[in-house]
Amino acid sequence: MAEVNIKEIINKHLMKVAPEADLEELSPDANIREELDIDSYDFLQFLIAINEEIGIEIPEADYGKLSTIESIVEYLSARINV
Amino acid sequence: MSEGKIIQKGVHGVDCEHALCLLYQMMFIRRFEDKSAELYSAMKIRGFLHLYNGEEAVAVGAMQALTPEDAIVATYREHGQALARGISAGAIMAEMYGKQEGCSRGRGGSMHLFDAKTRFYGGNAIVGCGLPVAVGLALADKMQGKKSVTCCLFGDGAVAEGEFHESLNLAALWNLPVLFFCENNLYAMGTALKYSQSVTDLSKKVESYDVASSSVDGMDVLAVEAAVKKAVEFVRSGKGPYFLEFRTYRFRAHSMFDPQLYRTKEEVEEWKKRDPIDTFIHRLKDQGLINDTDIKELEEKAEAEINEAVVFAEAGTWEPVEDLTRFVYSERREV
Amino acid sequence: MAEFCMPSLGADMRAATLIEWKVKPGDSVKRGDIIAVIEADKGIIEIEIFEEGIVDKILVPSGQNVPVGTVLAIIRSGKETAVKTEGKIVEERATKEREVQVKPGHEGVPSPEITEKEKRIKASPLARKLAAELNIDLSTIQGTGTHGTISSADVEKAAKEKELQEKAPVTEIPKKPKEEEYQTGMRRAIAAAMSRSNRDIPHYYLETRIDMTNALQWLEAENQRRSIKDRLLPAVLLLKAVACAFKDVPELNGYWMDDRLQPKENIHIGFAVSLRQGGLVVPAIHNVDKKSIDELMAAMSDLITRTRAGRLRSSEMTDATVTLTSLGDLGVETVYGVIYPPQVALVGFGRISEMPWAENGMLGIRRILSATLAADHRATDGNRGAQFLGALKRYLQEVSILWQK
Amino acid sequence: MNGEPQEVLKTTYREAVREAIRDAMRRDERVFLMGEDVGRYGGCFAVSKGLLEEFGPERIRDTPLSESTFVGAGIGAALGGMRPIVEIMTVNFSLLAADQILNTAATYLHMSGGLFNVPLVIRMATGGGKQLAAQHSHSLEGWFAHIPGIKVLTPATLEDARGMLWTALEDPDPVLIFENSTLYNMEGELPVDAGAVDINHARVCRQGNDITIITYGASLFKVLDAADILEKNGICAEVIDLRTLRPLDDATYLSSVAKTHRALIVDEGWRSGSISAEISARIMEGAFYELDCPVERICSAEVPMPYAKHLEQAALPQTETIVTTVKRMVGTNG
Repeated sequence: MAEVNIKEIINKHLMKVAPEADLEELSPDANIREELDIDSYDFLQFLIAINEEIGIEIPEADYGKLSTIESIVEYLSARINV
Repeated sequence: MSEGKIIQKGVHGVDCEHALCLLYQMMFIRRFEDKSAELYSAMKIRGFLHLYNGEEAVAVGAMQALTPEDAIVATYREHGQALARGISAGAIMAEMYGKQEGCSRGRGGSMHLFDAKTRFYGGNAIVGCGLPVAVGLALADKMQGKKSVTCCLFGDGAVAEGEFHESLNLAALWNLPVLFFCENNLYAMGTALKYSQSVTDLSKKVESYDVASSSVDGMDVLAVEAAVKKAVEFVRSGKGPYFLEFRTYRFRAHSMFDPQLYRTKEEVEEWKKRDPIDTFIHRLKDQGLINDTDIKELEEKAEAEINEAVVFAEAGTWEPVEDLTRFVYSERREV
Repeated sequence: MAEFCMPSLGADMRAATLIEWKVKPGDSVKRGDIIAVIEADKGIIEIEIFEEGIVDKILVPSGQNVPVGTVLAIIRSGKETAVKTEGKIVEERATKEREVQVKPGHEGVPSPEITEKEKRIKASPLARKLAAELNIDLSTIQGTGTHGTISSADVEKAAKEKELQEKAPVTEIPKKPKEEEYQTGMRRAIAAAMSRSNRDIPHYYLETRIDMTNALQWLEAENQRRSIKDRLLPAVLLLKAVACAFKDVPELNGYWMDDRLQPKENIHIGFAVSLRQGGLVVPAIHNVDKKSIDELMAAMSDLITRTRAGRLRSSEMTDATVTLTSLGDLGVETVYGVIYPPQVALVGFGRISEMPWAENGMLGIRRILSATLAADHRATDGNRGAQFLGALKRYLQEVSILWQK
Repeated sequence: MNGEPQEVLKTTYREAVREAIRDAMRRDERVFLMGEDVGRYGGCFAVSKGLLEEFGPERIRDTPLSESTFVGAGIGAALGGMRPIVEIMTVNFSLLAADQILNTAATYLHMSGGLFNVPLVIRMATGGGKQLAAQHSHSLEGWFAHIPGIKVLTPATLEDARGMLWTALEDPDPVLIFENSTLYNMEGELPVDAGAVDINHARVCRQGNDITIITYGASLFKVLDAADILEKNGICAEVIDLRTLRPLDDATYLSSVAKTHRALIVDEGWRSGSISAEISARIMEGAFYELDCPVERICSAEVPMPYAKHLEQAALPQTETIVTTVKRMVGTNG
């Protein structure tokens, strides 16, 4: 799966938890939970949605690696392409 | 009504010209009323129509002594008085036709003839209601220092009304120049005086208000004229109101729709022997003042004049319906 | 017959707009069923029925704003239905017979049109004129005037709502008639409750720090075993611990009403959920002490989802016996809460952060949580409050006990 | 005025009417006053006290108890060029003169096809509230307002008590002035130079947006009191003093109803066939689609006026009833 597609999926699910967010304006290295005001519950929902879409289980221990869009894309690309 | 034909035959103190004038006016009224009855039957005239046949001497005699400044308040049986006062036959006929050329623009009809020029204040169809108005007219004249008098005509029926008593009292109390002329034709519609009054001698009622009064034969135009002249002089001299009873009789029914169950044909025939026109003609003939040709001439003249009045009425126009609500309030604001 | 009325979901609620009916005449309903959705100042709320029976008549159509107490629908009980129907039949038969007697051969079929006739819309002349001008169907409006007469104001309101509905994109959740108004309404509601709290309640505050290291380790271990969908959030642990602690100190779970403390048996924890558009809703999770950790997680997920979708139940809006607010996600260290009247306590949680922590003479890095209690001094004293925080600490350090509960 | 504040006089309604008569008598020699006890007695309600001494018995005329005739005489005098003011002691007595008012005064201009107008002014006391019982307390101005050909004025304020008479005297047609007897003692201030007022328009006495209360005569003050109370309850009532019941100034109350969308009529007359019924009907005809609730009326109870005070008060429109009715009417809009 291309990065572009992964990014689209991420954006789609981010929009679900933060519908008013302007993702175009969001810097790829910004902390999404801080910038988009996503609490632990919403973050969990986001991850569940990603999981359902692309079938990747993200262990809790990896949550720390998923703070920016850039890092999420990187993390998911790596997991998919394993 | 034009002046009578001038016949220079003065005898027995009756001025010939004047006598013919009186006769012509009475004949004219009689002919006018007969024509009205005819037109009523032809549905040219509607509403209530009260005819004056038999009582012509009262109207004609009474008007002789009045000046143009005096005021008249009459009843719903007022064609004769209106004609005798000088309102044109055409205006009266047109009024009865309901035409706007009528003396009241067709708003009044037979019962409500009005004329400002001759101070003719109706045409009042509520029995007795003209008396207070006459009192007020006289009051106004008096307060304004005028020499005019107000002549109020009413029938014997009005005597039963409270306003009759109130008005006599007030006119006497305030010493007002009112002529109370009661045309006693013996019936208030169909009720004879004796069935409605405990005291049928009207002068007694008037006496109690300290109003000067007299009675006169209403079938005799000269007697009427003389009595009225006396009464007017009395009132005009500031002595207060005067009550004059005219004993008269109505030959026709009360109005057009009246089978006259309340009186006999014999009684009517008996009174007709005293027909004010016939008796006056006899007198004039006896005195050689008039002959049949003269009478025929007068009759034809009256006939022609009345026909002209009918033509005038026929030619009259209907007031536009858009004007319906006019004359409820004055259109001129200045008073 | 029972009347189903616009419920009062709070002392400060005066009216609400009926958004949607979940039932139609003839439907059977039972106690607890959600039969309508309303919108009050506080938000969209699903309202439930407390009787069993059949919906006989719906009196207030959707879109209508009506005062609390307005009869929204008539519910007849199953029993009544039978009796009523029977009576009706008897009556109809009698009528029929009479008619037959009077007019032999007349087919006197009882007509339902009579009720149709009764439904003639009562609207003021001005309302009719306005409705025609604004193209509003009067039959969709429930009048607020005498005998339900529709006034011009009712029509204007309906027109405004219609306009908003037409403006709103189809995909959007039909919960927000106008964000601004909604916000204003909510702010008003919060303002009223909080002002009252600050005015009437003498708060006292207690704070403690709790070492969450063990609890979180337990949780991480647990989550590792679970698929992502079944993972637990630390918040459930906190919820469960709070409930257990209240069970130990019941004086903090209840209402201050009529000048006295009225402890509540059930522990319904109002769980503060902030909304993305701003504001705060505190729906209740029922009987927290009786739910397992998994049940609690499910309940919490459901509640948060519904809160954010604006679909809360009426009982969830009103039942909370105590409130929990957690602002740790936002980095807050300590929460000093304002009690939601008539409750008598609020538990606040800050962020769980790694700290140097000395215990038994040993200094270590531990994950520490700041927990506070704001309590109504009229209802309890600091002593009770301290007992509560003590119990809370104990439960959070012994998660295994919590797990069993 | 030189921009200086108007000089005012303390006065009563009674004195204002008297001053109006005095003023008219001085201005126009044709004006005279006649009626029962207007001269030597000074007027049943003391309105004409002192006028006999000032103007003499020719112009201040005591009449016999002959209502029909002295009213008829007033008509005749008006026809004859005078400007009579006829006083009828109370409205119930006016029925003795109803023939003259309806059959003569109101009809002459019309029957004569415009020849004879009747510039007559008739004044009379009207209304209840003084325990005068069933033959002296009624409010029949609404009845008279039924009659085309006359004008019906109901002065409620000192300005109108002072100013309507002269305007009425200048009118070429019969004008009836109904003075509510409970107002005679009402005190207040009038500009020293107070004079004639317009009689063709109703007056908006108080602006408001929530309801239009239409009234006249003594009820005006009850309505104004009610409006004060209502204001404290957040209801802003527009109050209209009709001033003239015939011809009615439709435009004023209809435009008010178009603004407030509600109308209440307070009328001391009996409800059935009353002026309030007429106004209500005209609102239906002229402002139906402006109405947001039914037009309502507060009238006198349909009983001959009882003597006992509590019963009489119960029979008359009262402030509290007005307040409750308005609250209910405005409440209908939630």
